[in-house]
This record gives sequence, structure tokens and C-alpha cells, in this order.
Amino acid sequence: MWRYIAKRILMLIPVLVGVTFLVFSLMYITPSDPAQLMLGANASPAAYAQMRADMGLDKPFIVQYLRFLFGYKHPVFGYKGLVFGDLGRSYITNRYVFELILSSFPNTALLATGALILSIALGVPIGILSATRPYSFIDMVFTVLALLGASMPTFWVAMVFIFFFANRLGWLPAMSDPANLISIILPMVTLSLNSMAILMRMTRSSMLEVMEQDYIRTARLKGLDEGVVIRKHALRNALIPIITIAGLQFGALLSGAVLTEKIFAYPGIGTIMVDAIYLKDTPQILGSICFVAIMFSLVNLAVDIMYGLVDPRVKETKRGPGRK
Amino acid sequence: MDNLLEIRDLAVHYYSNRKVVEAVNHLSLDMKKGTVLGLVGETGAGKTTLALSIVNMIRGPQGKIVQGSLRFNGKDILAMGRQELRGLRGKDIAMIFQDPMTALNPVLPVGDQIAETVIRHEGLTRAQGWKKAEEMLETVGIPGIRSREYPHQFSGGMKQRVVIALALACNPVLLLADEPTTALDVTIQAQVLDLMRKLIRENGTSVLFITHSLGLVAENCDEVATMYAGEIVEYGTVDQVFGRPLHPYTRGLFGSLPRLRDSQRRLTPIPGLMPDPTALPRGCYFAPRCPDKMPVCGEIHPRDHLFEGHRVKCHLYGGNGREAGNER
Amino acid sequence: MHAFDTSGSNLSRSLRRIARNFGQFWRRFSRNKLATASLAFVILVALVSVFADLFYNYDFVTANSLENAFLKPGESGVVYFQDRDVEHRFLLGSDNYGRDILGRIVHGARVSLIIGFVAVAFALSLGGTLGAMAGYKGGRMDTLIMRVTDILLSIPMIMLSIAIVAALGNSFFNLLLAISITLAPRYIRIVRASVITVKDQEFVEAARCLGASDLRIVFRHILINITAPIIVQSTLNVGTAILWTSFLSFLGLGIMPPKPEWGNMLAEAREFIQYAPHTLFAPGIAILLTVLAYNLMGDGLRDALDPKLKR
Amino acid sequence: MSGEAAAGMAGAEKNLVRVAKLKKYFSTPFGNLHAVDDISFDIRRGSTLGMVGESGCGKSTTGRLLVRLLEATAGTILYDGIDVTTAPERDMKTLRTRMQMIFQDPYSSINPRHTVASLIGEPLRIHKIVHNTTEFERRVRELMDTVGLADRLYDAYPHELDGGRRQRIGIARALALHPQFIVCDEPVSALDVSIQAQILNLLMDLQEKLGLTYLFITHDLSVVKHISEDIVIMYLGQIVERGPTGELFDKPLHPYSRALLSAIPLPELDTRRDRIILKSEVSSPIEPPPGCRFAPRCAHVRPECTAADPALREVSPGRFAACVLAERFL
Repeated sequence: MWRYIAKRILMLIPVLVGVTFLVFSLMYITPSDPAQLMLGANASPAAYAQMRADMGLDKPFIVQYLRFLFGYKHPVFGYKGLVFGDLGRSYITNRYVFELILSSFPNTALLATGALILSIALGVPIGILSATRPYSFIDMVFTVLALLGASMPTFWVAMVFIFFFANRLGWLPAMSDPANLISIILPMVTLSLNSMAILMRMTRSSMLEVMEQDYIRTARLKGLDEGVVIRKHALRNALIPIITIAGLQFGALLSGAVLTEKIFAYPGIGTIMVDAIYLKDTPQILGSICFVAIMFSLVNLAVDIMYGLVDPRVKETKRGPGRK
Repeated sequence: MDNLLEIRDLAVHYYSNRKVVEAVNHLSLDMKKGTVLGLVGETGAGKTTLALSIVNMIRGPQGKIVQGSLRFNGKDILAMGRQELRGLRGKDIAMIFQDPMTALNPVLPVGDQIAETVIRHEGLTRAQGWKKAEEMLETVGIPGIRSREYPHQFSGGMKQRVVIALALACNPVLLLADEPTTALDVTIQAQVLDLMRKLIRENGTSVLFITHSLGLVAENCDEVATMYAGEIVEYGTVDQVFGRPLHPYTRGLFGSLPRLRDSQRRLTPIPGLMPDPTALPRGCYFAPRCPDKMPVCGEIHPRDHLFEGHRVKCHLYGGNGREAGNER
Repeated sequence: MHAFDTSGSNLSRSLRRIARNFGQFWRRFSRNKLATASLAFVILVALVSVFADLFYNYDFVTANSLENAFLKPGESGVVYFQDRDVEHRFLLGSDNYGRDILGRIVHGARVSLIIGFVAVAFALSLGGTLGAMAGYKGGRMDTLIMRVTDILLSIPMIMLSIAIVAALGNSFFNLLLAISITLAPRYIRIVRASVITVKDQEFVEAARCLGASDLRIVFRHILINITAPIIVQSTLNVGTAILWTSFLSFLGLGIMPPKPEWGNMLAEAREFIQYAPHTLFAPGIAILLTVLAYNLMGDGLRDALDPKLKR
Repeated sequence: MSGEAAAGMAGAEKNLVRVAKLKKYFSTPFGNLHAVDDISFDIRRGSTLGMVGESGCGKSTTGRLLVRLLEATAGTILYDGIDVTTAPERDMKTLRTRMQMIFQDPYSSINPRHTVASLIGEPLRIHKIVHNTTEFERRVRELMDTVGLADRLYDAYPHELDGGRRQRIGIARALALHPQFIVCDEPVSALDVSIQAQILNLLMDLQEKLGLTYLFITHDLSVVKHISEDIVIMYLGQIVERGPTGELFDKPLHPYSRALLSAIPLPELDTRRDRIILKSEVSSPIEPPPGCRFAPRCAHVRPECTAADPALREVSPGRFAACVLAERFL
């Protein structure tokens, strides 16, 4: 098992290099000019050239990328580089990007994790319920609800919720703040709807597929109670694909958080990113996307490892074929 | 009442796309205690459906037992409540499937899968259940310590041994063996059958041995029933049926088989195909393929005719045999 | 080869065969009432967007008439348009610039559908080709393509779109590109997986044994067998693309006002939630219904095209 | 017996296929899998060679190597004097018209999206054998008639057909190019006995009529006895025994052959025989240790059995076995 985990972590490295490379290249081709941004429109050509040289913008692309990864020394702009936990400073606020991310990411993590727990807690049991009564009235109702949930634009739902629950009914605040847990209810519910719908559908189809398997017939033929057949025999097998989907949903939740946070004025990484995009603050965009991608990859790694714990076949196939 | 199992006039239908698949039709069959009854037939004859009906495991909404009665030890299985049925399944009647690869739950250790059965039926504790599971594995020639391992760690032959251990764990009265060795290689098949024969003899278990192989029937069974299009067309002791097959279909099966002993080059296959189970022909179901077809065969469904316990459903024997009670 | 396709009897036979296949498919599909209704809705939206100019003049829905701002649904107002005053009834009310909301939704449908279809087509051709190559050739090609896919997939999808538009700048084409690139990995995965499944079937070996070339095997034997999952995925993806378009436009990274687009309509409505909620509901419901219709239709197609899942 | 000797003399003319020292290794993360490990055999023109063995013995791999669906690791396959393993692409296309294959599973070996006509006609199109639609249709209908497919099925799809008819499509496809040699890879094992008999009869009729040569791969010993003149028995990638069918079945020389033959269930009453029940199961084909592959399960195993691979040697005229004890069973 440990060897398996180590192997998975090693496999993560090229992916992360690729991600940073991709995002860095995207930012590199951005039409906005950081030197111009720093100096304002009226700078002299000489000052402008000096600024570009100071920021390393005159260096070849690959040098700039390596500097982004491993840092470089400069009295004003120098930083330690991504691998040492330094993402440089914002062009606009001159604050350390990494610091800003570190202060906001926990808020996003709180929101996304809460939403994930909520969608699993509701989506999986409802999916199981639907699967045990396929094509019944209740199954139809949940199927339609799930499709509705998967089709709703999150940012619109957020506004509709604000309109009803904050403006009209006044039950919950329209603005959220991580310090006030009541105020996160609305964004958390908004964020969870999509994932909940997807988990519900996946659980249902996965359960239905498992219930058709021969070993379920074997379990019934043993005279086991239907409850035991479902809980012990069907659910564990059905959960295997659901774990993967739940892991992928975490990425979707991070995405969804971008706009949900903005609409609820919640100080998370999404808000930082959107603000940075409006201000064309390259280091901050770069930093936040890379950070989110790394977090997402780590979550996927955790999912893979969990997979190995639930499914006895995974680690075995990595080690060798069964004893004969 | 020396009949362990009495099936009377059983009919099972499946419903799909507004069509009715008549899988089992007016089937009557008795099984005596302590016998091994071979049920032979080709794909789609309804063998597995029959086996599942015996434990009332035809599941709606697609499948339904539409008619007939099933008595096991004198008790009507179809009238049993859920709880009573669960007490029966796995304890008094156990089943072995064709494919050992899919019959075991991949995420549970094999020991657990055996233990849960004995815990359920014999009221043992967890520890006792696991101990029993290890004993059962030893009985089928697998070291007890391997009870903690998962199905994928066993080869096909080993898995089928585990399935056998599982089926025999509660010492069932009746074992439904649905093509238990078809998925295995010949030499492994010989091993597994050897083991099954030994265990069955030791425990006095009655077996319904479902197979498409006449060879396996000859070597393992006391009695044999031939199934075609959902009904039993011939029934008798192995000596009777193999000595003098009466039904043209049974004879066709023998003719289709390449023999090791004979050196004849051409086989005499049965022409044509199985009838479509959603549109069975009027009269005898076998008539369209039958070499001995008479005008009456296309019109009237034949009755059972009985010759000293050797039963055949065919018009050829209408004149001189004593008719059995089954009306159709 | 073409000699086979020109003969009249062969052609009519092929037509009859196609008709028979379609009939079978339609019988299965139409059994699903929701999917059939969705298909009707999708066709309706498509017609509306094609003939949008017949219902509402484009200049009319983009021109400000501030005196008519925030009219409630059904209210009428006088609009100065094309050098004269016109009495106009605002069926779904008007927005903060006094523009007709229904008219903007109708024209917005055009933008959404174009982006939906073109982005999916682009993603399909890019992702499908790469996926088929990875699946069929295997080896180093497969490893390379799948590594790149892994990288694309480890950035949460919307963020990738945002990054691409943010980098390339704000334009219709860049929006299309961003959505296509983000959708492409889905196709790479699904096509690769399907190709690998089909490739291992004996009939591909049988064709090779008959002397069939790689190209013939890919087109006549593999692609024909994976159209069903691709059609289903594409239907679902049109919905996703429409959703993302509105998302990016809402962020100000897609279609910018005054051009009508459902997402930017919502962005403008955001400021006035309390004051004029009707500006919020109409575009949102338009997105919801359209995406829902594509999802329901995708489900229906899956059931009708994949007999394995059919019960 | 003199005929056999003559066959050995006449050599190249008499034998359509000559396989020598053929090897196929698959590399796996755990080492090389020896699927086919140094086998040699010949197939006489117009005869059927039966190849028997249990799953994983390499019989199907051998079949695929012969028609070059797989590339051999080492060894030669001479077809009418041409080496199939090294033939360039261009020659291969011609060779494919002369050697064909019938596959095991009539469900997966036929593309479900094509009609019967386009399936059977596919080889005609690939090799541009017919030049217009009328000719195409005539040829396809002819082939359908040859294999006993009703004319009305011309436009049918495979899912409308049962296994037996699908297998007939497979046979028709194989015959379309007028091959001389057909590899039959378990062509009847997925079929019910009554249908199996129909297909076996068809294959034998076709052989007689068209003078075909078959390599008939199967695990079913009664089928192979019925259809083939000569037999090779494989175990874990190697040939353990080779000989004329009748003699081999009367007096198997290799302990594995003996166990295999004794394990066949016979549908006869008077034949309840003593079985040789083998212990344990087939060992791993990955990097097998030297020595007889069957040694771990053999009741007669001796120290010399595990020292080196026993050679396949002529124990008596025409009878080959790879066992040091073969004479004992003569």
C-alpha cells in the first residue's frame, strides 16, 4: 500500500509541472503589460525598458518560467519561487500572493467541504432509495429533481436565493462571512445543489448496475435479509465509482465557488481570482489558479488512495497477480 | 411422501417490450430424496429459470410465476412468506452457479461470505461463523488461512470450490447446481466434480444437476430429465434414457454429439432452431424440427406417456403407453 | 469502390434500411415522454433563434430607451425607434436600459446555441481525433495524449476557461476556443475508452485478418460502434457549453453588453435584484430550461441508443 | 504407416504449413509471459490438424500467429514455402486471400452494425475482387448458399440471428477469398450441441468440396477426435504430444494427455472409468522455471523432469511425446 501511495505521489509531479507550465504560458501570452501596469501610462521609454528588465520580462519565456518555479534574486522583485512557497507579489497591492491565498483558501475550503458533505449526505442516500425502487413514482420525482439540479446555473440560483431568503424573507444574510457560520448556509446550499444532483444520479445508476450482478443473487440465495444484501453486498461495490465522482465534484465545487463567493461577497480564493482578472493582476491570477489546481490534484490523490482502501482489487493488481 | 420436491404445472413468464417470453410451460417434475437428477437442455430451454423458481427467486416486474405449485418436503414454496423463504434459501436449498468469476462479491473476503451464511442460519457468533468458514474451505481443499483473502486472489477452479463450500456450509437438503463446471477446464472440472460427488455422498444431499452435457449426466446422475422450450419432454432413470431415448429431441441430442468411441464422420444434427419463446408453435413445440413429425403434432400439444417410470411427451407413444395424469 | 453506391437498387435498399433503423430508434426514444418533450423544446428554441430577427429587430433589443426602464411584464411603453415613436408591449418587462427582455432572450438564444453547437463540434473534432489516436495506436502516443489530458483535467474546468479567456482577451472567438478546449478532454477520455473497448473485440481482429487497412478498421468498424456514446455526450455537452457561456459572460469574460446574452443579462440584473426581480428570473429560467432540455434529451438518447441499458 | 513415412519424404509438397521453433512472449510487468514456447509442427495439405489444450495453453495464440494477427517473437511459419512471420505488408495482403480464420465467439467476432451482406462482402471489397454491384450481390448470395444461410437474410442485422447463423457468416467471410487454409479457433465451443453438429458437418463438407486445410483449435476432445486426422496437445505453451488421432486417443503417451483424455465425460452408460484426477492447477506461464511444465502436477515426476525441458521426441513411428517416461505407456 505504501509503495502504491509513493508511486501515485511521484506520478503527481509531472502533472503539476504541466499544470504550472500551462497556466504560466497562458499568462505569458496575456495582452496586458505588467511593466506598463506598474508604471502607469506616462512612463518614459527608458524607465519602461528598465522596468521590463527589472521584472525579467525581457528574458526568454523558458527562463521566466523557471524563475516562476524556482525564484530569482532582485532587490525589489526578487522572490523564492513556487516550489519554495513563494508566488511573488501582486502588481496592484504589492502584497505577497501566497500570503493572500493562504488567508483566503481556508474560507473556500470551508465552503467547498461543507457543500461536498452536504451533497454526499443527501445525494447518496436518495440515490440508493431511487435505485431500490427503480421507475417508481418517487424515483421519477428524484430523477427530475436531479436533472433540474444539474441544469441550474449556480450563479443564478445564488441570486434567486438572495432574493427570496435575504431580501424577501429576511431569514439569512445576503453577505457571507466565514466568521458567521449562519451566513455561510446560503452559499453552501447553492454550491451543493449541482454536486448533489450528480451524486444522486451516479449513486442510482451505480447501485442499479451492482444490483444486477450475480453476487447479489448469490447473497439473496443465502437467505440474507434484503437490508443486509443492500448494505453489505451492494453498497460497498456501488461506492467504488461514487468515491471517484465525489472527488471530481470537489473540483467542480472549487470552480463553482468562484462565482458563488463573488455573489455572496465571501472572502475566498474565488473572489481573489475574479478581482485579479478584472485588474489584470497576473501574479495573482497565476498564483490562485496554480494553487487551486494543486489542491485539486491532492484531493484526487486522496481519492485514489481511498479507492485502494475500499476496493481490494486495486492494490493487488499493482503488486502482482493472485497466488495460484 | 418420499418426494423431496414436487413441481406441478409450473409456468414462468418474462415480460419485455410488450412481449411475453414463455420461459417455463406447464412443467411437472418430482425429485426423490437422495437422488441426483440431471436436467439437460440447450441454451434458452428454461433450465436456470426453473432452478430460480424452486427458491421463488423469479423477480418482478419482468419475471413472474404465473401458474402451478412447488412443494418442498410437502410445504408449498409459493405460499411461503418472505421470512420463511429466507430461512429456506441457503439453509435447506442451496444453489451453485455456472460462473464462479461473478458469483462471489469482489469486495468481501471469501471467509466472510461463507461465515455470514452460517451465522444467518445456524445462529452462530461471528467467531464461530469464521471458524466454520475455515473448516468448510479445508473441506474443499483450500487452506483455512486463505479465508481472509478476496475472490480475485483465487483461480477459477478455486473460486468454484469456494462457491461449493458456501453452498454446502449449512448442509442443505437440496442443492441446485446450475452448470457448476461449464466455465472450467476439463482437468479442473474433473477435480471439482470429484469433490462434489464426495461431499454429496457424505451428506446425502439431493442434487438437481443442470447441464447441457449428456456426458456429465451419464457420469454423475441417477435420473435425467430433458428440457425443451420450457417443458420436460422426457424423464427417466439414466439407464432408461441413455439405454433407450424415447423423445425425438433426446435422440437428436445424442445424434448431434461427436463420440469418442465411434468413428462415424457425419453427425446427425437436429435441423432448425429452438422456437421463439415469445411465439411458441401450436401443438408440439418440437414438431417443426422433428424427423418423426405426424400431422397431429402440428395441431395438438402432446401429453405425457409413461412406461415403467420413463415419461415422454410425444404423440409417437400415444397408442401404446399408459397416459400420465398431466393434462394439457 | 464507388460502383457500390451508385446502383439504384442498392440505394433504395440502403434507404429502406436506414428508415428501418430510424424507426426502431424512434420507437424506443419516443417511449420516454420527457425526452420527447425536450426534443420538441430544443427544436422550438432552435427555430426561435434562427428566426430571431422575424420576432425582434436586433437594433431594437440593443438600443437604450431609458424612459422605459424596469417596466413590469406585460406593460407597454412608447419607444423611439428608427426615427419614430412606436407603442410597444414588453411581454416580459424591460431591463435597466429599458430594453425588451423577451427580445433579448430570443436573440440571446442565438448566441447560446451557436456557441453551444460550434464549441461542441470543435471539442469533438479535436478531442475525438486525439482520443481515437490514443486509443487505437496506444504506446507512447497514448501516454503523451493522456498526460496532457490529465494536466487539463487537474485544473477545475471553469477555471481553465477563465484562464484561457483572461489570457487571450475577451472575444466571441476566444470564448468559443476556451469552452472547446475545456470540453475536449471529456471527448479524449470517452473516445479513447470506447475505442479501446471496441478495439479488443474479435470483430476488429476478424477484419484485420481479412486484410482490412487501419483506416478501414477505424472508420468501418470502430467509429461506427462508438457513435452512440458520442452522440449522448455531445447532447449533454451542448447544455454544458450553454451553461458555461452564460457563466463566463456573467463574469464579464464572454459576450459583453449591449449584445444580448443570457449570462450578461443576469450580470446586469444582479444590481437590481431587489428593485426589479423580473429582470433576474426570465434569463435564468431560459438557461435552466434549455440546459434541462438538453440533459433530458441526452438521457433519452442514451436509453434509446444503448440497448444494453434498456430494461 | 507407410503413408506417414512418405509424407515425411515428400516434405514441402505434402505439407502446406510448416511451423518451426515458434515462440511468442508477451511482456508483462512481472516478466515475460511464455504464451507459445518453441513449438514445431506441420499441417498436411487437405488435412485437419487438431490442436487441443486447456485455457492459457497457447493454442489460440498459435492460431493468431499463423495468420499473423500477432507478430512472432522467434521461429518460422512457412506457408507454401513463404515465411509468414517476415513477409512484407504487400505479400501479406496476398497471403490473406489464401489463409483465413474462423473465430470463437460468433457474437463478438461480427460487427453488430453491418448487415449480413456487407459482412460477407467485406473481403470482396477489401481485395477489390468484384467490380460492380450485381457481381457483388451474386457472389454474396452464392456464399450464403454455400454456408446454408437463407437468402432472405441478405439485409438482416446480426442481432436478429442466433449463434449458429452468425457462425455461418464467419465461415462465409472466410471462404469469400477462396483460401486453401483456415485456422478454426474454437468455432463451435460457444454453440449448443445441436447447432454445433450442424456447423461441424458444414466444415467437413466444405473441406471435402473445396479441398481445404484446417488447423482446428479446441478444448473439446470429442470434437477434435471427430474432425481431425492428426492432433497436437499443448500444455503451457509447449507441445506435449503429437500424433495421428486414432492412435493418440487409443494410447496417449504423455501423462498430461492421459489425464486429459480420462477427464472427458462420456455420454455412455458402460464407460464409468477410472479417472486420473490431477493435483493442483496450471502453474504460471510467466518466466516458467526450466524443466517439464507439467512436472508440478505429474504423478510420475522424477528428478530429471525438472532439470531441463524434455524434448518432443519420436517415441514410436509417427508418435511424438515430450516425456522421459513416454515408452512406459506405449
